[in-house]
Amino acid sequence: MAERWDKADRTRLLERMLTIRRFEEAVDRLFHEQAFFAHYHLYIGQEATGVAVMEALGPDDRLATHHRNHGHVIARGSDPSLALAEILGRDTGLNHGCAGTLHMSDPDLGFISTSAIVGGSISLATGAGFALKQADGDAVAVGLFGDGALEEGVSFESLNMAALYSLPVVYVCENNSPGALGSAGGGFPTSVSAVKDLTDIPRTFGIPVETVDGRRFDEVHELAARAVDHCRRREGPYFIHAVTDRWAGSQPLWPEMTTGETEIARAYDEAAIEGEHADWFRDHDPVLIYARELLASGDLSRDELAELDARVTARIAEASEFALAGSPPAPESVNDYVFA
Amino acid sequence: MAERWDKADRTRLLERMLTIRRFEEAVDRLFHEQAFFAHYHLYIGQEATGVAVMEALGPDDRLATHHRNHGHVIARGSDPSLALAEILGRDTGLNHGCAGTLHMSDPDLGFISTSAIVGGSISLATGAGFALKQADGDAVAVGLFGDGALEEGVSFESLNMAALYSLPVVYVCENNSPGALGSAGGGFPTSVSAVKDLTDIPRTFGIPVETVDGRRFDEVHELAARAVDHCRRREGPYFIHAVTDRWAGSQPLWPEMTTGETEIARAYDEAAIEGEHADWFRDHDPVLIYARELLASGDLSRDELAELDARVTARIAEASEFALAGSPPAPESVNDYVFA
Amino acid sequence: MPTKNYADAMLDVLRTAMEEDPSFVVMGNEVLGIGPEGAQFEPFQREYSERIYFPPCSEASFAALAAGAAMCGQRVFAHLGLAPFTYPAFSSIANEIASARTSSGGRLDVPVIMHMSHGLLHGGGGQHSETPMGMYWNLPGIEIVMPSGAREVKGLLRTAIRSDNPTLVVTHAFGYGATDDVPDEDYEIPFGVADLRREGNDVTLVACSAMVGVALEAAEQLAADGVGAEVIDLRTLVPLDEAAILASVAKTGHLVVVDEGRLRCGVASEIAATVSERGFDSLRAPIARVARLDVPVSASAIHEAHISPSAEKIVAAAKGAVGAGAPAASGG
Amino acid sequence: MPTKNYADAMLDVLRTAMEEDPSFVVMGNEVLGIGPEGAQFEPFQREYSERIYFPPCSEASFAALAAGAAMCGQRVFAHLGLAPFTYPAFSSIANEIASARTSSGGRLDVPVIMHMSHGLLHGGGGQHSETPMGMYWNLPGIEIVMPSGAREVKGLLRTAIRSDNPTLVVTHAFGYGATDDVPDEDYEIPFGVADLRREGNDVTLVACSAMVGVALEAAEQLAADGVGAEVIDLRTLVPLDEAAILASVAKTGHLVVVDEGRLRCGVASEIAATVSERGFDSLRAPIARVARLDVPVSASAIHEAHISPSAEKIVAAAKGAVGAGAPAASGG
Ligand SMILES: Cc1ncc(C[n+]2csc(CCOP(=O)(O)OP(=O)(O)O)c2C)c(N)n1
Ligand SMILES: Cc1ncc(C[n+]2csc(CCOP(=O)(O)OP(=O)(O)O)c2C)c(N)n1
Ligand SMILES: [Mg+2]
Ligand SMILES: [Mg+2]
Repeated sequence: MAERWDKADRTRLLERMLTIRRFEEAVDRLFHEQAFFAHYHLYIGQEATGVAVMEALGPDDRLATHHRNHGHVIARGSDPSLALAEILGRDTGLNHGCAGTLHMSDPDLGFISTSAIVGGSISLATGAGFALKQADGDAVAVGLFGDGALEEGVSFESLNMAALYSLPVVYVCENNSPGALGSAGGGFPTSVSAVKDLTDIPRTFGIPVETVDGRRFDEVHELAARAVDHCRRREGPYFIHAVTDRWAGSQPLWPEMTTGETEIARAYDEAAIEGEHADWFRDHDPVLIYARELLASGDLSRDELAELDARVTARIAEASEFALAGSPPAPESVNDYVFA
Repeated sequence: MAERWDKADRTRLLERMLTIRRFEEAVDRLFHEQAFFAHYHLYIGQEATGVAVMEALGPDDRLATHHRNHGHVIARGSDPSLALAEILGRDTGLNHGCAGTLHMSDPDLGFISTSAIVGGSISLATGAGFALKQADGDAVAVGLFGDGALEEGVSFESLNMAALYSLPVVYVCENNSPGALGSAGGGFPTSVSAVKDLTDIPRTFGIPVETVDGRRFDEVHELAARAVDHCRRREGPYFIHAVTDRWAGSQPLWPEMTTGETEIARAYDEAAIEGEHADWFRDHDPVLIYARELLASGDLSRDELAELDARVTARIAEASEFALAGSPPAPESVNDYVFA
Repeated sequence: MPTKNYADAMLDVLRTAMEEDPSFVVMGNEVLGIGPEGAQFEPFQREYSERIYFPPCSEASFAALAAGAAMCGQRVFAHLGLAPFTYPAFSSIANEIASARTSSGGRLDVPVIMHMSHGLLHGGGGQHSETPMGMYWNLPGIEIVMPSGAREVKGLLRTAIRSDNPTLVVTHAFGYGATDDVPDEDYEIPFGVADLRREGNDVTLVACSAMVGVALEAAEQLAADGVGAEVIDLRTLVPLDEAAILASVAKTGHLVVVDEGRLRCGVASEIAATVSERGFDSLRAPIARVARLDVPVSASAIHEAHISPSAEKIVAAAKGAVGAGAPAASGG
Repeated sequence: MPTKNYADAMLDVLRTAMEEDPSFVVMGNEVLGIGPEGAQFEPFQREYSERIYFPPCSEASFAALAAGAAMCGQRVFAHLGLAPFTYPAFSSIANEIASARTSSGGRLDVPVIMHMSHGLLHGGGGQHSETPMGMYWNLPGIEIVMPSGAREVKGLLRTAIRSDNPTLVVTHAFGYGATDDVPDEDYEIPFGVADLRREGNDVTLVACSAMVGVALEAAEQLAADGVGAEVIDLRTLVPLDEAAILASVAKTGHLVVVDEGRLRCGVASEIAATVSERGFDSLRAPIARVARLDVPVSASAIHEAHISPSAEKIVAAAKGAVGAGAPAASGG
């Protein structure tokens, strides 16, 4: 599949991943600068999955994401300024400040409601698939969720219904807790399941499923394209199990920049990789992995990479400025959003 | 296993099955005589399963049954007079008339709350198993439910928890809708599941499961005894999938005595079996199947069978009289039952 | 005018929706209840079999499915069953549906139609006899519709299907067979407009759903005793026609609120609280609530009667109110 | 007296229960909230690791599991999480737990302890900021406990654990760190006894949970303006101390009900309705409710403030009430 991408494509894809990374770093920074207050979840470590899935979709496809949504919204192409303004609760944000970090969505790009209730996005995406199947065309629905969602009853019910009605839904389970599987470690960063392999769950309902290394853009994209194609051909749902190590900063309940902000030099300079998280930077950081591929294939020089990073960093700085400059919504405006 | 039972045992077991049958016939009769009003569910056709499961239990075991509970309560040994009085809403009933047909339970015999919410008994039985595991002793919990319960999310969650915590719960799925599996026929008498074989569901969670012919006492008992033993040895949950054809009278939403009241002569007189439901009487009626076995083994003569039937019929007539003679509860008494 | 029962009225509307919207879908088991009216569904089912779904017993996912489809512009009439069967779907309704539009900052509509049956299912006991409108009304973001008869079923359901908001249409479990004069043609009853079903000068009876009939019965008895009762059918709880209630209380000075739901934090509580805030100066006597007693429903018919509102209880409450207050300006 | 926060107070009681009942179990994730107080759980967790369970994200089955265990005599303290996470468990709570004793004809007790956190989770938006007590109070069969401070947390939780009934203990999501003087020794606060937190002659402020503190703050401000406010902490909704409310209103003639929950069919509605029925003759002015506005919670801090009760809003409502009514017999 790799030959499918030319240099421009691959640069664009790396840029997207890096945009997510820099965006999430900005979110964390702004939180610690008290520019907003809320319990938030960062997408760091999962960028390759989000970008690959979005790349496999078309403009008419519909999506439901969950509490870890920032990366999905940016990967789909939303304006980082509007997204950041939303997280900061500004009227200029994607959702006039009503969504914040947990519920951010961009309906113009096909997002339906973003649910921060574990299991919610599976159930809503199933409904989107129902509507799309009923409609003419070949659009598909995508449900994005974590491994924890497979502990909620509604997820089992939804998979059953999708299989029964042969709905065009691509289920994307981003399993960032593989170590916790089967154990009951306590707290959020864990999937507490007696199921030995989470793919047994969709398989029970006869839904085709495949596990993929969530760190690797090409692998995820290849699978996502196949899954989307399966759904476009109206052959029923498909389940993607994308596994990544949990980024250390998301181990605690409130994210911490334990790994520091990403130095792009780690993509080529072994010496820059050191300390407690060296492993992660070397083997698990999907952005660096992809950057290294581009360097290796000659698609990008070190200078070009640095330039790209500078561009993205500037873009996010601009987004921060935009977000901070926005005003909060008018107090009474909340009344306008309840009913159509 | 058959040699385990002597003549007295087997006669007692047949008597129990026949008691359920005559009890259910009385319920139907009393409904049509307008002795009570409620939407009720009969256990006809499943008697062998209920009696076999109860026979495998000890006095300290705990049980949770569901909307199709009459047979379970009688099989466990509750007084048919008190049970019938309950269905008729009398103060003399097992639950002072508060439970009626849907919620009848007999806490003295180990029943916890009877849930008429599909999936409820699975979830409550899981809790009973949790308590019994924590306690000393080797008592087990039993959850009785229909195939439809495996459509509810809470059932998946509960199986997961039972497997995770290795709880001593015997799950008894009485699948009386095998023909409907995988189809979406509409209405209640159906399991609407994409799962090809319902046993795949417990298997997903690593719960041992076996399918058994729910018409055959010996087979169900053998499996139930094994399952109970497994739980007594604290080896985790066990799942029994007992399959019976749906009794024609339970096909419609409101039961109908389509097969007529059971003529015991059908156990030995081929000629007595005729009409639309001849198949069922010949091959599927678990009471007649067991009676035939007793006749064949010489445990019972035809006269003894007739006598047994007369005794049971008289017992149920007495129960009807008792039930009809009871007064309804005092109106205000409902206030006494809310809080301890 | 033709006589139709609730089931006919519902089918009239569902048929129109099927005809005018090729993506309209009906999903649910026992859409017309578990009584004999269920059979009326069959011709409809045959005619539109491709757009009628009998979902698994999976209320949570099925409600969310309808909502997810609605977010993509499709209208699904989702019959969730008896009110207690909506409880497994409570998170889908409360967490996913009610707040979705607000959470999107007004960028996403959720025009889902949810239908359920409420009320005493005789002998149904604690898990089949719910009238949980207090709970649902405590949840902003959903329009709540409680038709009192077949005519209202038709007009209000029509409005619900056309609404761009989530609607919860609640009919009485034992009402499917109740008849009314119902026009054949298509019509809408607007939301938020209460119906003054009977005029009177002495006491206002506010009710919804099946309790409107019971209140009218009570009003007859009261009239025989010289008490003029005004009967208001709320028709929708969200939006609420506060003006109609306040205007009536301003006239009568006495208020009895009748509700089949439970007393505490129920519909009757809300109406009483609203009037005690905004209509206080009109009140000449304590407000009385006639609602289900604050205990779970027992399966016993005797208990059912004891805890439920009735014409007799309404009459007693109304007489108590009128007797307790200052004499009405003009006798009823 | 030692100073303790909610988390300390809860741990005091959980520790006692662990010691005196070898079958007592604690089940839940983030039992002490998602804030820094969560860390206080760790020593407790190490000490009683065999009887502390971190269940899957399966609220429905986990609540039912606790109830099923309770039906067998075991006491499980089940922390269901934030209030919105109890919605997936709503059927277990409403259908299985609330009505079980009634359905058994009084033959089965269900001494389960359910705990959840309510209230505005700043920036949490529509799915993390629920105060659904109106909904739960509409459901008979469950004792509902809403401690207003660490002292109440300790005494009321102790009573809840000893109760033979299902109890729903509701603490504020942002309260775990709030401190109080709390005795080290074991004590119970009885259910159904409201606490008169401040005396006053002009207006009664009824509140529960975190709103008690806000009402006290408002009372201070009112005092500065010469209005004497009486503040009642309900402590439990079920059972409700109606007598305390009525006695206070009999004295002051004016009532403001404060509730963090939503306006419609909420706690404030129920208190207002009860007084409009049973304390009408004491009232000299309209009752005022200061509750969350009837809209879903948005994640915006500005919206949060706009829709939530505050001392300022209470002061305004109290002054409105006192100004509207006849002058108080004795100025505050
Ligand atoms: C119904 C419900 N219960 C509990 C929570 C609290 N919660 C928030 S995130 C989370 C863990 C989710 O894990 P997973 O689905 O694997 O997603 P991840 O955060 O790992 O990406 C939990 C339990 C919730 N949001 N909804
Ligand atoms: C949550 C819920 N949804 C719907 C119902 C209505 N209902 C009553 S019985 C039934 C079918 C149950 O089928 P199954 O579990 O196979 O039991 P069976 O009656 O066949 O023994 C349904 C859907 C219910 N009681 N609870
Ligand atoms: Mg995860
Ligand atoms: Mg069945």
